[in-house]
Amino acid sequence: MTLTGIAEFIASFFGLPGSSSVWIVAVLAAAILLGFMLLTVLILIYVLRKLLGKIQARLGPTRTGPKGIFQTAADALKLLIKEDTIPVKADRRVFIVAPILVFVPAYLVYVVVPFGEGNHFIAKDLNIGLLYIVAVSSINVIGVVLAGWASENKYSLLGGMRSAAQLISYEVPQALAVLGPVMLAESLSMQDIVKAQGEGLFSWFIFRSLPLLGFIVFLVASMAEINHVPFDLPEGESELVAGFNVEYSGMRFAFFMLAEFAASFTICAIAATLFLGGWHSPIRGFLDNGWWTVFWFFLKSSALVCLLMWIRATYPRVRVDQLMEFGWKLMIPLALFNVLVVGLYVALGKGG
Amino acid sequence: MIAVHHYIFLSAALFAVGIYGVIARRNAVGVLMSIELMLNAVNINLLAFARYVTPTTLTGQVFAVFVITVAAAEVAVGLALVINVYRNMDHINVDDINLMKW
Amino acid sequence: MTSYVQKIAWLIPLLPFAAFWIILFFGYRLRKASALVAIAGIAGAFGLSLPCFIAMARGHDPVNVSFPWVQIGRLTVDLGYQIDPLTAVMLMVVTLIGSLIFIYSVGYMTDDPLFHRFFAYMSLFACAMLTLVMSNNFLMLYVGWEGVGLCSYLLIGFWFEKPSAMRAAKKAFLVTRTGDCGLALGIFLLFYLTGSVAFDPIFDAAHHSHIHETLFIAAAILIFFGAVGKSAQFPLHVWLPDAMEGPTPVSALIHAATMVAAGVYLVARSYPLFQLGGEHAIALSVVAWIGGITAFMAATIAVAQNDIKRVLAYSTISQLGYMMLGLGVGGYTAGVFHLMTHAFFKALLFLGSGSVILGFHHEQDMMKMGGLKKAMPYTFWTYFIGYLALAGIPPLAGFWSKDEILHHALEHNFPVFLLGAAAAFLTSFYMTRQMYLVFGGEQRDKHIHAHESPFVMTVPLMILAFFSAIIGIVCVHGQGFHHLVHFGQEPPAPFSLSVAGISTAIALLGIGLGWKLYGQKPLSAADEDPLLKIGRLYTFLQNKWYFDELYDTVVIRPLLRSARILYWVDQKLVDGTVNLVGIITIILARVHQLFDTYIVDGCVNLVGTVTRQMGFALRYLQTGSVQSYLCVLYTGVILFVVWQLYTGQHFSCPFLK
Amino acid sequence: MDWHTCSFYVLSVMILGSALMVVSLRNIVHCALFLAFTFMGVAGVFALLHAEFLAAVQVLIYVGAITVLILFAVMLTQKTIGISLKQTNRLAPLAVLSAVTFLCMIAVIALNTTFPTSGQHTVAVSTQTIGSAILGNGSYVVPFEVASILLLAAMVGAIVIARGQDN
Repeated sequence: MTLTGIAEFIASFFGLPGSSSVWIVAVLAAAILLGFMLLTVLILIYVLRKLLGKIQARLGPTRTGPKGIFQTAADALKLLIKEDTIPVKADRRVFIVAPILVFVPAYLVYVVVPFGEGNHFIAKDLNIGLLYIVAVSSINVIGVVLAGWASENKYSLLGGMRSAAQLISYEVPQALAVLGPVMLAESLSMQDIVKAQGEGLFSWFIFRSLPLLGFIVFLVASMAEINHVPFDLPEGESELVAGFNVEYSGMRFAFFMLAEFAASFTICAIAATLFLGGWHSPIRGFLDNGWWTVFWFFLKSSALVCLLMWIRATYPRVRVDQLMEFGWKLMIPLALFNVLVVGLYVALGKGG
Repeated sequence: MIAVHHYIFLSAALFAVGIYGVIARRNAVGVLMSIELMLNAVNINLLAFARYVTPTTLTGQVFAVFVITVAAAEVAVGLALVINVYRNMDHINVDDINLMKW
Repeated sequence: MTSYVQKIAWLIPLLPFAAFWIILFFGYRLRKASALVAIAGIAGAFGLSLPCFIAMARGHDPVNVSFPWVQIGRLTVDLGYQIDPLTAVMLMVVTLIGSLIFIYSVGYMTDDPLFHRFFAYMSLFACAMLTLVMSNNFLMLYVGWEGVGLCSYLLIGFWFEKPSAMRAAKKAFLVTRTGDCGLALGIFLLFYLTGSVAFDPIFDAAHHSHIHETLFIAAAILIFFGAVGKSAQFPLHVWLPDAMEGPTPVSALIHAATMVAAGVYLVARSYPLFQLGGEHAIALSVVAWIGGITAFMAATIAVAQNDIKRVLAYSTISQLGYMMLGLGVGGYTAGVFHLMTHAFFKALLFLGSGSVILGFHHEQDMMKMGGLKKAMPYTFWTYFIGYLALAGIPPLAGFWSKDEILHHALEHNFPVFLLGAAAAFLTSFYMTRQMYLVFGGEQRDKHIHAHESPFVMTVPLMILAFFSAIIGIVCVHGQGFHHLVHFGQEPPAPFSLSVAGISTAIALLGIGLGWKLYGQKPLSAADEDPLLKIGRLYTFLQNKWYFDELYDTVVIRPLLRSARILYWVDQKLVDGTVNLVGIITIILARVHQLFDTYIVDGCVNLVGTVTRQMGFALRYLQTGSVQSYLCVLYTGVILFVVWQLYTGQHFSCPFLK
Repeated sequence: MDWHTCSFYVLSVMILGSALMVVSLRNIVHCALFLAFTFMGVAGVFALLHAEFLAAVQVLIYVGAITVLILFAVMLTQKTIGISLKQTNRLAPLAVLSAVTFLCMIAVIALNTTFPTSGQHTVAVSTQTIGSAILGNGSYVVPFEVASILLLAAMVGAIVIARGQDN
């Protein structure tokens, strides 16, 4: 039972022409992804709270539902029914558009994430998949800047500017780190990259050519890209109250939250795909087909998500000048070095 | 069926809008934006011809890559100039930047 | 031994040279240690010279090493060095006495602020002198010759704050340069005649070419002119007494022992040229007469001097004349022998006088001294030995060499012998005078407290005294020196008891006269010099035969006067012509100016005015606004494209046509 | 109307509409926002032309970088924002005339020209092919390197100009 089958069934049920099944497939896929994304975020927030509670030696949410599992849902409900205020002096149109500009790219990235083997578990395996991810995720900078500007608030403007600088700076090492797997797999397609790591644990790109460096650079740069601790300066409470989204409330604030948590899952998924063999099992040929691949994928992604939460719980925030120096003077040279080594590895490997 | 002419009209229209913007806008940043529009129009043309006239060689796409490169450089320098002009004259009104007048 | 001499000998002049550069560069940091460097340089040269001398003394063949320097077509100029007995003797004299004087200088110069520079110059001098004596050709000899001249100039003017020292240096430089012109001309002539500058080919050619014999003799006389300048012979002797303005070690080394002897060495070295003409060799006669006249004249002047160093200076001139005399009358060996002995005892005397001057607080007037025998015993006794040696008392060094010269003169040229004998008499007289004035009696100027010099000065004195005492008898023993240094098949000089008796008698006579005048009743502070009794002759002698005044009238004043006349000619005649041309040019330029102002400038201004007015009219197009330019640009492009559409071949546009 | 045609018209409307907004709106920040939409539309057109790589690059560079830069510049020259100044100068009528003339001219020329279009529409365009076209046979290596030098020079120049009078 595939999406195409469902689409044809729906088309015939409503008496639509056969060619419209393409559109129905697209709509269905989008809906599924949206649902999946919301679900992920829901779970993530709950897990985050619990995990932070454990790490900080407290309990986390307990009251709402058994073990507090409805806490997130309650929060979401609260945000939805909360009054949606827009400051008087704000630029209304931009103020409304900005959260969408942040949310949409986060959502669009899911299109090329390979959740499992074959075409069933990926919305569209673009041949420029990785480039698509990099390109689309760069859009949200505009949203952040505009959100900060449109609020007519000094804190939010500062937060927006900082955020823009940070995102632009860390896009460079992120894109450079991605080049390693691309060169090794000789393809930009996500599925191709995963397939190139099918030979068991040691064929994963994290262990090929220059072990770990590319992975670490990618993960750190991506954390900066999603404003994750310790790079969460744009929304640093102690300095900027809450950064670019200080004036937002209700549903629009929820968009920012959604985008952030969705993105933190996305980067884990991409890191798992690029460096940890994606949906492949660690042992060659062992439980390496069908739904098992989905299991492996989620296992790896979740592990990385837990790693991020661990970091969130333990690291203090860096200073803004440290952030920039770290990006330009350490991350970019490291990423370039990684590109050089991988390039040499590939070239020499090919030449014999 | 969409032919190459459609793309040429699209491109020409975008370019015309750009011409209007470049000549008529008073804000220097606006002028820069208009120039970007014109460059995009050019790229559309290049890719359309690459697609319809020489589908196998991709020369148009290569040129488009170079155009994008030049555009990036141009916008960086252009904006730097705008900021410098702003610092020196407290405005970026192209009409009033006429120190080179007789 | 040959291999050693050949391989190592070229290092001899280079060691002092190295010392010179080291002191030059690091002098300020080395300070007193620069003396050690200089002494190491000269002593190293001595250490290298000694085996050369021993090799020659054992009858080894002379060493002659040449290498090509310049090759132009068939012309080859060789440079090189040679070690033969004459050179070996000179090497020993220069390096041994040089070493002793360097050591002495440490004590003498110790308070001088330019201590290191002094040793740098001395090292450079040693290098140049060694180059001079080791050269196997006239070219390198000339280089060394000018090198010692330069160092002499620098060292005479060492205390250049004193105007007298400055003038003396200038005078020495100019006068010796006069002689050097002769030497240079002689070398040019020889090069023209033989196409070579090396000694051996020139001497060979001189002996085998009878056609140019006169020219060769002329060359010899020209070369002798150089020697006259350097060795302060009559009539170019006037610079040497003034050269005493330099530090005393300089006087001892350069102006007594080595450099001034270079002229004698040059004549000895070029002896084959001088010998041309057989029995009645003109060149040799010139040498003999000049030497004789110099010996006598200088001795007479020395009698009437009161400055302790000037007496010695004239004595040196006199003794150099003696050497020339010896060479001129055919006593080649005798001349060179006297050169060597004289170097020792005259260096001793100069250093002794330096010791006296230092102990007497830089007072050089003998009339103020007296009775220094008690205050300076070491100096007195060594000085005494030097005095006897110079006076020619057997068996000290001076006796043997002087005796031989007189012997030769008696045999060959009686008038010259008479001059020599008179000079010998005067020598012993003025030395006796000096001894009594300085050391005898009571100190006449009581304000000065004389003291003995340090050991670093007296020990070299003793060593030199030792050599002065024995070197004559050692060399004469078994005719040793005559076997070593001789010219051709010259027979060993026969020792004639009669001649020896005569010369001893002359010396004793002089001493006796001196005792009579100065010794019998020592001069007290109030007394005047007994020599004043001879009246105007004394004045004549004290004024050095009025040579300086003579030169002033004959040479310097006419030169100045002619220069003034030429100046006038230049001012009035030459400048007048130039000014006339200038005035004519100015008039022409005025005419040109009118043309330029009204016609050329008029055209230029017209063009300028037209351009300017057009500019005023057109400048309103320049709005300064980018966008208006852009607008015009677009219009232009569109017009162009439309025009192309109508007329061009690139677009076919039937719709529009 | 197939999906290709449909998409083309939708994108065209989006591009031209946004572009008109860019040149006509008074608030320059809104202009920048519409500029971003224009760029995205152009990226869509690229995708229609089977230039996926360039579409992604278009988004990455124009939307992700150039628009952000322009926003930066706008905010650094903030005095001119928000005040509803007249945004066009006295050349505006002339500009309209130029633009229309240009459009007409191109239309005339394009309609009267027969382009040597190839019937072959099955193009295997992939990133690798573009890479080979630029670097592969050495055909565009030198321009590629020159472009990199240009970028470097522009970067240095921009920094120098922008910090200007600090030192």
